[in-house]
Amino acid sequence: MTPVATPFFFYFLAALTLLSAILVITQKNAVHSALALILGLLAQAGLYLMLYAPFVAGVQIILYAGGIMVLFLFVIMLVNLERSQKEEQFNRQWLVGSLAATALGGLLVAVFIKGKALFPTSSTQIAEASNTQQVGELLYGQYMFPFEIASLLLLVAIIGAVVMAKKRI
Amino acid sequence: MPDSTPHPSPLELGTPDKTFLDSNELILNMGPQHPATHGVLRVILKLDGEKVLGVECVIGYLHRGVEKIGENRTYTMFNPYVDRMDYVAAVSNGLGYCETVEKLLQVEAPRRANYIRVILTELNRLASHMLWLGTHALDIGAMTPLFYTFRDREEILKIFEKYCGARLTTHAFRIGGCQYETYDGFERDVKTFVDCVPPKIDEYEALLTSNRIWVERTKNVGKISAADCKALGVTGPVLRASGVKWDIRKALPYAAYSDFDFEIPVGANGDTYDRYLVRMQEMRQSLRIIRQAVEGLPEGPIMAKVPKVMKPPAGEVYHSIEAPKGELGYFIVSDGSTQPYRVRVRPPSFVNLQALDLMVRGQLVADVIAVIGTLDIVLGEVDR
Amino acid sequence: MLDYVTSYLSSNTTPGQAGNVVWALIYILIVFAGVSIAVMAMNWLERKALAHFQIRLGPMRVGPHGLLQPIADAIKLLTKEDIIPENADRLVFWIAPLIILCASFAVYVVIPFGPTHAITDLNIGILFMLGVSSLSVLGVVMAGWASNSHYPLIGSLRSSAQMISYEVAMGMAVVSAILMTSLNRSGTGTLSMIGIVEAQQQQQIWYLFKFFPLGFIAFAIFAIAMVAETNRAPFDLPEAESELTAGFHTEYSGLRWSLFMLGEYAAMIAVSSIAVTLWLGGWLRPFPNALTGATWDLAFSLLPGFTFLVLAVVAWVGVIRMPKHSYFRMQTLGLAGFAVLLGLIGLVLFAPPVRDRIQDIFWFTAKVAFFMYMYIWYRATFPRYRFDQLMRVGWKVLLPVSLGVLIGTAVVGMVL
Amino acid sequence: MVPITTLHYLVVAAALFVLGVIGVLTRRNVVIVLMSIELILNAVNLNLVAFSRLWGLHGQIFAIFVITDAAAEAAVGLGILIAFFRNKETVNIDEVDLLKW
Repeated sequence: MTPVATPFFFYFLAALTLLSAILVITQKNAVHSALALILGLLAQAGLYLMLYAPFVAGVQIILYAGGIMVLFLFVIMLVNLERSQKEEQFNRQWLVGSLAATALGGLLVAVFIKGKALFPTSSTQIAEASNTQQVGELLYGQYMFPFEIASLLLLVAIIGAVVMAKKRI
Repeated sequence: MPDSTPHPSPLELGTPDKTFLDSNELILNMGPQHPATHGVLRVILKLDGEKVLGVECVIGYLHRGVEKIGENRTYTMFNPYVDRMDYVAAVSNGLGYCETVEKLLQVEAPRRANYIRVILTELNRLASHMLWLGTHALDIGAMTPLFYTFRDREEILKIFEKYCGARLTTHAFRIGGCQYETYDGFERDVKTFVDCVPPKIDEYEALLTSNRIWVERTKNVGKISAADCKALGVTGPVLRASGVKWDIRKALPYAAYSDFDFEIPVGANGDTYDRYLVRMQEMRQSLRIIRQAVEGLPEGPIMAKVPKVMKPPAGEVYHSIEAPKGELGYFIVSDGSTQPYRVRVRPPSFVNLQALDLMVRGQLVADVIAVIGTLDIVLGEVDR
Repeated sequence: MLDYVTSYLSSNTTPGQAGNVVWALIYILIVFAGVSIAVMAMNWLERKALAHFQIRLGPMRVGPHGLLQPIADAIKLLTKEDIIPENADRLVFWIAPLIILCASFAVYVVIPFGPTHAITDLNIGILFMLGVSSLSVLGVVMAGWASNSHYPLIGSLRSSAQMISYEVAMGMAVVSAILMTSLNRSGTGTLSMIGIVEAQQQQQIWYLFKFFPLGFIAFAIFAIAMVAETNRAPFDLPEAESELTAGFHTEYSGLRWSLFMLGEYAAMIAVSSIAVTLWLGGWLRPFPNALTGATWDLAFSLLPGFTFLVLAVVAWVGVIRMPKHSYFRMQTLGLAGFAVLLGLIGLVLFAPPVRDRIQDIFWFTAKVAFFMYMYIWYRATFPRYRFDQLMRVGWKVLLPVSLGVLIGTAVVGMVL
Repeated sequence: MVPITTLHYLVVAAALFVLGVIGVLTRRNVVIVLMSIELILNAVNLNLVAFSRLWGLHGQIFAIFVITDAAAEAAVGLGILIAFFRNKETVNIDEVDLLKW
């Protein structure tokens, strides 16, 4: 299956991602931020699909958009204070912060442009049809140990979250 | 028998001063316009999350001053008013009132009248229980029983309509007997009805009794002990489900109940499921009574001799009957004039409703709805 | 043009696989229109069947036997005033029903109505489906929050908690079915919806019966979880009208409310399609092993047309039983027209080229219709669970059992 | 039209990263700061997946690990946020200046 109109979709999705990212950090209302983030995550899933990574795209949708963001929305609803929308949204060092971050971005782009020659010209052909199988084999073969560590991490996170959030245990 | 358990303190109501997330306690107002409070009952719930810390019932939205009206009408004129209290079981209300005034006048209704009274009252008990079952099941989420019970209740109402012209507020009895002789085919109608209802009751039970979800929703929900029932004056199926074998039809027989052979179903746990079972059994027992009554319906007059203008001797009398919802009592004080000096009604719904707080403490919000359903209250009777 | 059509008719891939944009668009239109019609039909059928369960007649006035009731409802809802509460968050209030609708409709992209009758065949098909359908939680949460009212908020919190909880058990059940697809010579399974059905065809068994009772238990778990996932009775506590009035869409009215309903019914059909694809052999006809041979093939291929003829006869009986009164003339004519239409469709379905092409769609639809009927049946029969009981069922019963089934399937698959 | 190469994706990822950093550095609402962290993680993911196109699937595996990590981070972070909110009734990150209360 060859993707159709690759440049169009790339620019479209990239623009969507960046636009929603800008909305995330500028919205006053946290729920609107979260919605923008969801849109961005979905657009990013589209980018993953264009990069022949359907499994990651699926995981992105299920875990990020369907799981983590619901958690975010829950918490926003619990802690949504009218007050927090009225007060100052950006802290005092916002200008310095943005400048520093932009500088970092400039640095990154400079590195990319400088090191463009180092990039391999030909991309390895990844068989899309067997992507899931290959990911699975790697995950349960070579990366078995990290995988288990990740599950342990999740367990710790569950316990941690419960301990933190519960009123009385 | 004094109650040994400490009684719950009244609710201290007030808005929590902390915000939503932090508040341990949340005050939620349910009703008076709520689909599950069976009328205009307002329940103020004090919640910890979904757990009920206590409830307070606000009643009186349907108050019409029935008792006060009674003091300003003659004995006969007040008779139709009592039908408007428990409008689901109007016949029982009328029976209680008529018997009380008869007791005051010291007349006895003729045997045939008593039999007709028993038949109609028991039919009314069936109708009331059917309505209870339908709405209770609907509250818990089962839609279908409502339609089945209304289908069968319709047959009872048809008999009422043929007998006295009214379906709901029947005004079926008069002081001293019945005004109407049974219509042609009354016995046949009642017999047919009695024959065809048991399979219908089986049908309801097939839908609910062993339904896992129904059992889970009702078992151990709204438990109340026999001692608490007695302390709060709870009567009727609620009391019997707690294991107390108290039924005025047996204990202090009135009308013609001493002639009939029937049993008093009792429960053991006093939870919502037991109350359900007790009421289902009661429906079957009612059918038994009706069958006996209609088969042994004696000939004779239907009206005792009562004066046209009733002037009962001065004095007071209390008489109670077993209404579908519990003990329905009338306390009438006569000063020898044509109007009662004081009428006081002891409505079973009102008294049973007082147990709500005790029954739902520590349960969940959804259980409050189940318990209100199982108490089988009629707001017309609670507020009078 | 004609060549184009015929070339499509003889193709053996889905439009998405073939990369044919035009056909894909046509397919998308057909599927979405079909789903919308199916939702309307389902609406009518539910009211009608529920009514007959409850000894009522249901809609009878609009059209013969209320056949036009869904259209009347749609017009009513479209022309109703669209009320947005004063303090609602307008943007989120607007978007929420759209999210639910999009989430439930996007699932249809990968549903295989037949080996070639799918918009496309993603190789992460089932993952995509689970992911996209899980997005509707967002819509529910947003709708409840944006209404700025207590009952919708509590309803939406309940609803989302319920959907997330049951998604876990559902996912586990799905994984055990996917494990079964890998039990072939090459040992590679598939996540593609078409691939799953083809695996069942190769293994010559529906996964419902595979490793009995393992497949059956997984199916049962899925069948329970999907009812909870779509917030239908007996798990309809988000909409428990005796407790919460109408749940997360209490404040919605008119068009937006109808979008919620459309989304809900579309989601019901979608999850039923997943169940059919994973366990009931998708588009495969029943008894492919026992009743083989040309005769049986012919008999089964005649069934779709035959079904429509039976429906036509039923409708015609309705025509005959209509009261013979001038007042009912229009109704009678309408019903007669409907019967004739059904009969004509039935006759068209007998034509050999159509017959071969339509068969898989028919079997798929019939299986999904079975689930739809079950939804109605549940609704008529069961009381509603309490919230803590619902959570208990989800986490303490379904999840452990589904894990057990998953392990069991893996072990049995390894041994065999 | 220029064909889309890995570099394009990298630039997008870099921009996303920068936006995330700006969000973390400038916003006062803890929830939005946490969401900005998600943006940063996503930028990393995009980078990993883009590189996996050049050097095989390992990048995708790491992207999955990053997503797992993001889930854990979100859960614990929001748990802390709730505990914090319960005590101070604010979601302002500037006021998170006590180690213990």
